[in-house]
Amino acid sequence: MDKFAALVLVILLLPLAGAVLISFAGPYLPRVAAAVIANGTLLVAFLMTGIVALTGWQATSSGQTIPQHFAYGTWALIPPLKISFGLLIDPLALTWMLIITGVGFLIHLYSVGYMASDRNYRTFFAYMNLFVFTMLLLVMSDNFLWLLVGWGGVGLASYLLIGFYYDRVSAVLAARKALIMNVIGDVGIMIAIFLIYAHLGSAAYSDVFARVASVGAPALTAIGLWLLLGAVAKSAQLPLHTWLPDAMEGPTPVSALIHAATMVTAGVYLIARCYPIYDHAPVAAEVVAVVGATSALFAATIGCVQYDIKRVLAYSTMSQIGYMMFAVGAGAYTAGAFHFLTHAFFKALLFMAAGIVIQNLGGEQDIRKMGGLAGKMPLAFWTFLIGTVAIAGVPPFAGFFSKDAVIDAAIALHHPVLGAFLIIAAFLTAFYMFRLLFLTFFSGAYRGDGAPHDHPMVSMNVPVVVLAILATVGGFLAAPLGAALRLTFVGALHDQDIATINWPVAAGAFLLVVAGIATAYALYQVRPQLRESLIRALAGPRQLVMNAYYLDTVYHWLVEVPAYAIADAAAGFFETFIIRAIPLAASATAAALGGFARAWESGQLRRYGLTIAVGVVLLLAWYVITAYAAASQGVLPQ
Amino acid sequence: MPQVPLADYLILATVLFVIGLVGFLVRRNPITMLMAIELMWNAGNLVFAAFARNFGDMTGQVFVFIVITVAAAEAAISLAIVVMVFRHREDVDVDDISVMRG
Amino acid sequence: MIQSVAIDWNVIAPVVVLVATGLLVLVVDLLSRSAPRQLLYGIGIVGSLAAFAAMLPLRGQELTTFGGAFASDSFSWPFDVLLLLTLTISLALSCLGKAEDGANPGAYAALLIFCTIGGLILAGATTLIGIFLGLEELSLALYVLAGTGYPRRSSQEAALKYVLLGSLASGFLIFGMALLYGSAGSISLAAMSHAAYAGGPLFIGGFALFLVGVAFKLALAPFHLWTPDVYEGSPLAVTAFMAVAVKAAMFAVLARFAYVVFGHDASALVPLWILAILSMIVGNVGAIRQTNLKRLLAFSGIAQAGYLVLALAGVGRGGVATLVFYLAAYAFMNLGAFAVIALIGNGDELHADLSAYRGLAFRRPMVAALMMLFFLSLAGIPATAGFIGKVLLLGQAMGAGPWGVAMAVALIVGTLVSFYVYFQVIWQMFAPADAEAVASDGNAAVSWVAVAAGAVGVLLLGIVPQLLLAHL
Amino acid sequence: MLFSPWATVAIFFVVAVVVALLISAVPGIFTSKRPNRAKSEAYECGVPPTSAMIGRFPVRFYLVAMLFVIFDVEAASFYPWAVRLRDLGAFGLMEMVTFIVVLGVGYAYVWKKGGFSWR
Repeated sequence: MDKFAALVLVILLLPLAGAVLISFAGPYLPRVAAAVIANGTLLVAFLMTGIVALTGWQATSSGQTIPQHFAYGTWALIPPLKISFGLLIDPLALTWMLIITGVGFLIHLYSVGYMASDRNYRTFFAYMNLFVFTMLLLVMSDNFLWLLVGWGGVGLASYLLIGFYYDRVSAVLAARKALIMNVIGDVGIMIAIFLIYAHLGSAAYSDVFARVASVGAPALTAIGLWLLLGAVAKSAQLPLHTWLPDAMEGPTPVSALIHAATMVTAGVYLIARCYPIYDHAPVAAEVVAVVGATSALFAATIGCVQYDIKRVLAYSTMSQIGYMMFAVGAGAYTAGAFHFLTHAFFKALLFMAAGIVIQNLGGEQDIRKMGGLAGKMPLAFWTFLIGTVAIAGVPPFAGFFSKDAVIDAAIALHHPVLGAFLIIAAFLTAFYMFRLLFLTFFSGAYRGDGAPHDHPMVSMNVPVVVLAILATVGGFLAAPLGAALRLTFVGALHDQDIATINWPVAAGAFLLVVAGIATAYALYQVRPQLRESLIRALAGPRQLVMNAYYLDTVYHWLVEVPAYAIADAAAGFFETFIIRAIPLAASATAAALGGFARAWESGQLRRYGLTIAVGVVLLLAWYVITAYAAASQGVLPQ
Repeated sequence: MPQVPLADYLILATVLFVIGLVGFLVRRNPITMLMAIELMWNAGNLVFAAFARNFGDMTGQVFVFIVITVAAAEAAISLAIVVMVFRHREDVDVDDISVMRG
Repeated sequence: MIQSVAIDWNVIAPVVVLVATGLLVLVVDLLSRSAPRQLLYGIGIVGSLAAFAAMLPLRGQELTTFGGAFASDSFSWPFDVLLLLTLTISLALSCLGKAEDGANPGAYAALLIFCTIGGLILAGATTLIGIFLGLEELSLALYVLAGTGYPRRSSQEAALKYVLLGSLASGFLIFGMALLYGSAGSISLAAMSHAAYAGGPLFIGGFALFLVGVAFKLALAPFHLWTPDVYEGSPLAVTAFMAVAVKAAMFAVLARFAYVVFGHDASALVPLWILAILSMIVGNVGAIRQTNLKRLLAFSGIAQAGYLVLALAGVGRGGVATLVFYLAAYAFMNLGAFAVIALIGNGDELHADLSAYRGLAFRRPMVAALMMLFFLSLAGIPATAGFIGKVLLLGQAMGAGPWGVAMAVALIVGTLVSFYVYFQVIWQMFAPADAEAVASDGNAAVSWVAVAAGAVGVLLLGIVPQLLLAHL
Repeated sequence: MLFSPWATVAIFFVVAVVVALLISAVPGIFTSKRPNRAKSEAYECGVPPTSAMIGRFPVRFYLVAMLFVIFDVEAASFYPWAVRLRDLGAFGLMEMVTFIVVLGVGYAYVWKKGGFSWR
């Protein structure tokens, strides 16, 4: 194993080592040690990832090629299935790795302060490190099987962390919901892998993508759609998105890391990674684009009427991931990855700033009980403002460039309807984000009960400031990122350049953004009466949107109720006559056989001998009878 | 001297073998059972010897020699175990040896 | 007329080392008035490791000696390693305070070593004489060892049953070998393959009786009846040895026989497949209501022997790899489980009773976790060696025609039944403890080493099977 | 068909088993069983028996017999070796020395452990 391969492996294993160390040595360590281990492993992993990325960058810009693929040998060879373990460190994986380790480190740092008074402090860091490990495995793997391991692993970590406050019923229910939805997706991926293996004979990316052209479009479409099921569940896209708002029951750093910056973008990564499949399966790709754009618009409308600060951010996450999904579905893979990058900056920033607000208000999350906090929490306000303008798409902040790249792609690739969805969603995004900003930090005096207080904590403030800077300047990473990703998306049919801006489109979108901001300003700052009358006039539709289009209710009636009805019927009939009868019969049979086996085992030596003798006679009889049978067919040997 | 046909040896050996087996099954004294087992082993020896003579090959006889040696060791060990087991018992009946069952 | 017998000492070096070790143990026991038994067993362990060292240069080589009667090849090598591993762990477990050795440690250790020598001879034997000698050396020593717990009545009984039934089975074996010799005109397995090709009553009858002898030692139903009684009665360390070493050695014989003699046509092996299916049923079902762990593991061993036969279904190199892999997995999980029994009671036989495990998870969480690991592996739960082994076995059987499929089905059904058995043990460990629970505070380092070896083996083979598979 | 080797072998086995069973059973069938008290008593040279017939094993005799059997049969290995000693040469000598050493250690062990003492 050369130096580079070892380095890459260490990046992957460091967070795991941290998790294991905290888990097993945790009880014997001081609390601070857990934090140091968790943060230390991530910081080192990030720095090493940076080294890898820079080395790759230098080598590439000086015209050399460096290895991207590292094989570590065969994990299992169960003929004909061969599972090797290897890592694929290409620019696409590196983009994700940098965010996972970098933003992950900042959020770990933030957690040191945010979780300071939690009694399960060490557990929290162990889970967080476990998450980082599984997420890294997901993006670094060089084949679908290890991707699936990571995919399941992040689901597990997410489940553990959403239910972190396990004494709250709502948290446990939310965790369960997330797990169930994610497992639906896992099954989709599994089926996709089975299909891939059946049609392409391997699970390694290199083999699969090389052979894609030899497989018919129908098979590829099926594979693409099953993969999409996994992506939709993991990335909270329509129609499997309902777990994400509930997942906000988890601690805020968890929301920032898992449910904003990294895990929920795994679906985007998956589809970008499988670009050869989608390029050859236009139908599946089109479905991805439709799902993405629809989710973007759908979530944006819901975001306009929510009152829980984290739920608004959750819906905005879903909406933004909708943009990315659309981009990768339309074929503009680089634009999708670019939006992932900037989104990780500003959405993590927003969550962490919101976390400061929530903590300073003693856990209050309802924006109706906030207001006028701008002066009381200046740092939270300013950083939240930066995040807001970034996500809204105000130049020159990060979101402007990436969102523009996606909308440009929609137009360039002739998706008029979906493009319109995205543009409307952009307007709504500006509106609801500024609504959130105004309601939280302005709109008159503070409306809450307890007095707001500002506890500045260095470990929380530093990451927020760093992310604020990144959210400000992140848009200028377009050129290097585009150049790097060109190495991954070799031969992609529709990939778009992200560095050039289509100025008329950008200007139009910007106008809409301004309009959105203005509307929010009008309704929430200047004319609250207008808002009241608007609410009265649109009470019906508002109710619909506030309840997230009653999708949870629909699922309740469509899935839960029939399921329970079937279960009840089963309990009535099957349970009595079949389910209970089968084990009874089985146990009776087993007991009878067991009784026989035990009776046989009489302890009487001579009976044992007799059994042997009978066995011998039967054995000989078998041979004689089969020999005669063979002889009567004239194939007697000899 | 007329040669005894191979088949006769085999029949004799088989008869000895089955007598040994039946003896093992019907006797309850472990010593007698051991004797029955010796009979079975020696039936095998007889077959070896008969074939060795038939083939004019020494290996069969060597095998017999080795079996006899092993049989001696086996007999000694069996006797020792039987003695150990029945040291503190009134009678010698294997049917009474069944603490463990089931 | 007498050809000079050329002996390649390298080939038999491991055997020679073990013989010397056995004699050394006896001599040390003789000369010192009161040598602590740990010293004698320590000598045995060192000798076992030395024998392993002597085997290292043989790895990957195909050598024979004694005019081709004894081989050290890539086939026998892994079986030899397993045998030495088992010897080492059994000797280690015998060091425990309450371990039984018949108050005669020198003879006890020597007999264990001689048993292992018998196993090594079996693994390398290419003629009937080698098989017979190895088998008898293994068995004769084991008959005595089974009785070394003789103050206990059950140990006496175990020895008596084992020696009488074992000799009876040997009688069949000898008669079968005689007929095989008659059919082939030679005692070498290679010559036998011609006889097998020709078929014929002599060969088939001989093979049937030979199979009886082998199946008896392997505890394949219906020749298994001695197993639970003997396992229960023998001292703990001996039971552990018996469970693993005898299976390893006998499967080496059976596999070599199957490959050399039936390499071209395995149709004569059909009764073996039937015995395997029967064993899986009897073993798993018989274990259901056992309350003694040694007895339970005996029934489990019967079922596992049935599983192992699957590896021989279908002909090909993959079969031996599968066989060795599952045997290694079996060795690790069984030795681990026996080591846990020895650990908590310091070698005391009382702790083979299931009631000693009630509430263990609360009293000794680490020990209970490891015991659970071994039983999960026996049940074949993923991430353990038992799972990968079963997957390999299924793969082997599925490609072996209708009988292979039948065996695969039996394996799956048997595994399902065994879940009940194994999870009952796990359940016991988590049940609230009785007030009069047997003290389970044994903590000897040597048993921890054995437990750890088992646990590491089970996990490594379960998570990174290629570590072993790559070398098979 | 009837005279295929398999038929021969089947007949062969049947004959063997039947003959064996007959031989085993004949004494049981043809003996006259008229037990009386005097017959079932232990024979103590006409003197009425003083204790139960089935008593302790004379363990010592077995012990000696076992040791005799072992060493007797091992000694039998000397004969073929002695016949061929000249051909075997130094190798044969070494082999026998090894054999005797192994036996000797066992012998010494039995001696030391009191196997030969007439307890």
